Amino acid sequence: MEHHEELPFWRKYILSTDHKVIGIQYALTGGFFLFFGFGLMMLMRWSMAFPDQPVPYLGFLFSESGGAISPNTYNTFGAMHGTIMVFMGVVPLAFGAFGNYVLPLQIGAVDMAFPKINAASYWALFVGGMIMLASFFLPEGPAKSGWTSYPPLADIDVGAGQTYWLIGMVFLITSSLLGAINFITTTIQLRAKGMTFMRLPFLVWTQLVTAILLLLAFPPLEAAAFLQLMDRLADTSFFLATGLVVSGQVADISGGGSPILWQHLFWFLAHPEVYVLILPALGIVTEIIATNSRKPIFGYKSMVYSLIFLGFMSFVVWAHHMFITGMGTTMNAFFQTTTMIISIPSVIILSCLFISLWGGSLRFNTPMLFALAFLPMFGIGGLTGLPLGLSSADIHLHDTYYVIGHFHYVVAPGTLFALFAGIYYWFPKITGRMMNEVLGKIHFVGSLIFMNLVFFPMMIQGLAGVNRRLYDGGASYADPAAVIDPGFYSHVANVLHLNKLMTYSAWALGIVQIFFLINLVWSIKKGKKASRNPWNSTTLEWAAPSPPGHGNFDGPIAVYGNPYEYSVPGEERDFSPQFEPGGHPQSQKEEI
Amino acid sequence: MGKVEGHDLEELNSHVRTCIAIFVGLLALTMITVSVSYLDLPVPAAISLALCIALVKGSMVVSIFMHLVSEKEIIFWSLSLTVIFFIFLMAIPVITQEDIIKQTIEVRH
Amino acid sequence: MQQQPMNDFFGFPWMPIDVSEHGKALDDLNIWVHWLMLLLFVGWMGYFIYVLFRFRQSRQPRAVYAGTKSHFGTYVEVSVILAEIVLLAGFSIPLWAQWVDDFPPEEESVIVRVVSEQFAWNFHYSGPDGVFGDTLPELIDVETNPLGLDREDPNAQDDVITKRLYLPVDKPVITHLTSKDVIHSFGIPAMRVKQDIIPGSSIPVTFKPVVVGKYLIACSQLCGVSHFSMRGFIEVLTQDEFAQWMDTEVAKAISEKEQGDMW
Amino acid sequence: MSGVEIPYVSSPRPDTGLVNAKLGIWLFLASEVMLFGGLFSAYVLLRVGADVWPEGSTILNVPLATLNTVVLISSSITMVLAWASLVRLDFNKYRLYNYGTLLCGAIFLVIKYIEYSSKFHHGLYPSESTFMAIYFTLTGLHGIHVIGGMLVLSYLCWPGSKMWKTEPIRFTGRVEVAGLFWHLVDLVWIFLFPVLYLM
Ligand code: HEA
Ligand code: HEA
Ligand code: CUA
Ligand SMILES: [Cu+2]
Repeated sequence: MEHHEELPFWRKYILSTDHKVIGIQYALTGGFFLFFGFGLMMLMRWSMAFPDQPVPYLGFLFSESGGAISPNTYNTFGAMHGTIMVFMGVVPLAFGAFGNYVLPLQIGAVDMAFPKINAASYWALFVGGMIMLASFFLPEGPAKSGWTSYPPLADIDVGAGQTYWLIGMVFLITSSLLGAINFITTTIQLRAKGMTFMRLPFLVWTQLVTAILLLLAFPPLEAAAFLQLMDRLADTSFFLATGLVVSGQVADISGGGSPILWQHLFWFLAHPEVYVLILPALGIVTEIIATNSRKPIFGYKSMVYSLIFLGFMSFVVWAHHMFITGMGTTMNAFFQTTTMIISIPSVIILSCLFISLWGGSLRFNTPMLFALAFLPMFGIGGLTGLPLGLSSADIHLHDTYYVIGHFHYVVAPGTLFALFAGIYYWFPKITGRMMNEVLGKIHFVGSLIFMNLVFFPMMIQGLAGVNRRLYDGGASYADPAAVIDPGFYSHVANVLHLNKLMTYSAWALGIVQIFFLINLVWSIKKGKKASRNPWNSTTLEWAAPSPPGHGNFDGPIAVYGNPYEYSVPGEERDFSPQFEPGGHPQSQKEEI
Repeated sequence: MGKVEGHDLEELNSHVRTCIAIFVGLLALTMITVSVSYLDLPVPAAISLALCIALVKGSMVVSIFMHLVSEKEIIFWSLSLTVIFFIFLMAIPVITQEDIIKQTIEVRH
Repeated sequence: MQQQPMNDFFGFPWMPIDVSEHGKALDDLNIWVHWLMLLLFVGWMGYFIYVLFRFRQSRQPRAVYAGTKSHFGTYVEVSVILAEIVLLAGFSIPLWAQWVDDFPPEEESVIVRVVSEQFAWNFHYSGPDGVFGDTLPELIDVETNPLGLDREDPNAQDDVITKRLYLPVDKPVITHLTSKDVIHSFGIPAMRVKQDIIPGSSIPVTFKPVVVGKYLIACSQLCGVSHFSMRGFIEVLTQDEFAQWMDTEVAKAISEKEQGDMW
Repeated sequence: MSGVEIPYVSSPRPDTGLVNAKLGIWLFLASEVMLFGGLFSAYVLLRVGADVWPEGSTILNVPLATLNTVVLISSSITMVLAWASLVRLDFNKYRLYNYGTLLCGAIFLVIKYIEYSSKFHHGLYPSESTFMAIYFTLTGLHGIHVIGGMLVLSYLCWPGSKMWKTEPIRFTGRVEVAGLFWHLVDLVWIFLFPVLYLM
């Protein structure tokens, strides 16, 4: 590569427009917020297991309530945990970081199509994140109406927290929109010579569909955020019905609005959003399973078609979050049916991944372990979506810990595991060094055990009918002193003790992450040196130096075959990279 | 007269002529829709007429001013997708809102 | 707190007891769909563990390019589709239709207006005349008149307003749910009832308690700082007890009204 | 940043037939359509659910809005002509037409300002009724788009037009792309006008 003039530090690492630097910025920001959101949850879990007792060591943070977490603080933390994890943790990491770093490399591009917009996208995230963080320092604290921010509660919330939340969301939405435009354009326009659509690595496909979901689903939430801002700042009543009486006073509003309107606009985004959380994870897992089972993915094409179908259908299932808002039979049947239909492509994708393992030669390195564990964990999460999707079964389960258990199985031991796998897998490409396997395996085993100990008991509590968003973990429903006179049936009493188990496990989960962080920092300087292609992989990113320089590849790059040509009969090596002629004759049939 | 590469001047001239025709058409339709609104038609008829005219005007702008008619396939597809989701977004919330648990019993006051 | 009786869920005491008429059908659906999930999970898990063991690198040094040609995956997918169709068309949709459309005749049911507010439940019975008195938001007084009942309205004379929900056993109940401020949710875990209460609309829900006892209402939608303690109390009485209770309350309401007039 | 050459910035990619910016702007417009879609959906839902809904013309000023419609449509045609002038290598005419577009934009905003202040004068604030609320929100958001479009056009009229000397094809592309955005702003108004004022 030709030599470039040295750029000053701030141009190179802060205001950079290089997709790799921006990818790392996204990763660090997303990682920070994941940790922060987890920190909030560790405090909340204390309150659920030991309500009203002072938090050990950190009690000084809650001096107003004697060191314990008050219901109000709990609500703010809960809303912010959800917001931070979803919009500022997983989206930046799974979409922003992996998409930015890996996607251009995998399609053989020199950079993103719009490098400046790419940087702007990151900085919009940064500003949004700062606004959200700033809201913690407001006198009344941050938003406290759940990550769903349902009005009228959110509308009439006192203090500026909810307003900060809305403005922060506008920035986060802008960030995702800019990112999405960039990803789609890059994938369509900057594919290397020979990289046809059916030769794209599955990760690129998942990022492409994710970008489309973000592009078309986010704007309605932005519109809704404007409407809620109007309600809060200009005293309109978009979401306020006529005749509200708040704390004994008839509210001074024009009325005529609809609280359900917000729910429609919110879930129009938020259901596609949950697929935004899972699709990149599926892509990462597919890459790693192909590499480490040393054979092509089974049913690549049907996976791609399922993915597209899934993306499309995700726009017509949103009201399964609203089953019990008073829906009639017709629309209810419609949404149940679409929900059941959308589970089919997931079943197909997962089946293909399972079947891909058959006949492989499985290497159990750390990324592979996380990727393999992803399958049953996502399986549990996805399967528990089915009873929720059948509205009659959802009557009992709605807004209980069963829902919390359902989606944490998909996002925590699901998406987070895939993200861990991705970090272990692409770390050598990013830094030129391998991560430590021993620490990695400790991290894996610990995470697997404790994730399940946190989230499985939630299913049990949920079936028993314990509600979510209770700062005391349901104790009010089981306490004989509080349940005014004895003789009331308590559905909570038998499962309350599980709270302690979950809380201890959540902390243990936190401790296990220390191994990961140590590994991460230590390996940057001390890890084993990695070659260009340490995993003997076939996709394009492994043709670039580790780490890739400015402009990514040594020279023009072309693609000759399908993405996962492993163990081709008759070839000596067990991998036939896309960027080299060779591979199975079948895979070279399609020309550009 | 010179031109920027990649464009055909003949085509451009005819495109500009079409645009001016469309411009006149848009003005005319604006006048029509305003005058119709003074006719005091029944509300449903007025709404449908106004929306139809707006749709015609809109498609004129999109297809000619934004020259979508001669645009590439990929753009066409991504816009079709948008239109489908737009229709979902417009229709499904209202339909759902109309199909709420309703039965004959009203609270008697 | 002492242990509570629970219902069986795959051999575990994980479901609350069910004292409603319709609850059994919902639980059955829940159990059927969990059977499907269990089947899929155990099946794939068995396969998965076998594969991890059978195709580990030391046992299988070079992978087989072609993998499997079997159509096993397709069979699984088709069976899942069929099972889902059965669950939907056979159970869930009809059950829902029954839940929201099949209301008992008004004459045979107890009709209660449920008015929720941050963070309390109010129950409004129409009394013997069967007609609810007018409620006006201006009249609301948190202490004395939580619903703003217009005591001047002749229909309001015999109206009973309580903080606990008293119901007769074996008689259908029709509740009309309204909220004064934010969204709450009328959840009764032991009766498999749950319905969001949307301010601005009145949503009818019907169910039928079949066992005498005392049960809890759990507000199931985040409604503010004390959402955690927004419990409500239901006492299901025998029909005689209920009639007696109602008579006393009505008498009380009327006498209070007369006292009010004397002042 | 210097160094990497991103392909298809000014000449189209053969198999898709597009330059990057063209695809990018259409994607952006798609998201804009969904943004206004969310608001229109809110309008429909609120209107269907309302007991009474005022006829726009009884509250709002139809003649002024009609004038504004004409102004915006005119700005669209000057936008087309500006771009066409560039293709014909006539930079001065491009500027002239661009001034025209900017002027129309400014007139639009002034008229909007007159409308708003007369409403405020009569004590009609967004908090008055759902109709006023949606009126102010929709037209306000549209107004912000007009301002945004004018900023882009001003940039392309003055500082950004330096590119014409160095990369004329790319500059023409930029003007075209800015034009697409401007037409969308026009398009949104074409729907806003009857929806708010006439029905
Ligand atoms: C990544 C996130 C993600 C994903 C992928 C999903 C996937 C699904 N979700 Fe989930 N969901 C959420 C995140 C997610 N969800 C969140 C965050 C909420 C709560 C929001 C809130 O209220 O705060 C929620 C809530 C939620 C509800 C509302 C519940 C309620 O509030 O009452 C419903 C109802 O239908 C639902 C259904 C589904 C369904 C049917 C799927 C399907 O797509 C699942 C399809 C997958 C499968 C069917 C698995 C197939 C697997 C196999 C066949 C193999 C099995 C093998 C082994 C296990 C070894 N979800
Ligand atoms: C992506 C989404 C996501 C993720 C990952 C998580 C992760 C976790 N969540 Fe969360 N949760 C939500 C989204 C998420 N959650 C949402 C939307 C809600 C609903 C909120 C509401 O009610 O409004 C919720 C609510 C919720 C509740 C219910 C609260 C209530 O109803 O009152 C609980 C209870 O235990 C909980 C627990 C946890 C735990 C223990 C984890 C653990 O799994 C956390 C594990 C975290 C880590 C292991 C950190 C990993 C990161 C690193 C190691 C850094 C990496 C660094 C670099 C890359 C540089 N969550
Ligand atoms: Cu009322 Cu929660
Ligand atoms: Cu969903």
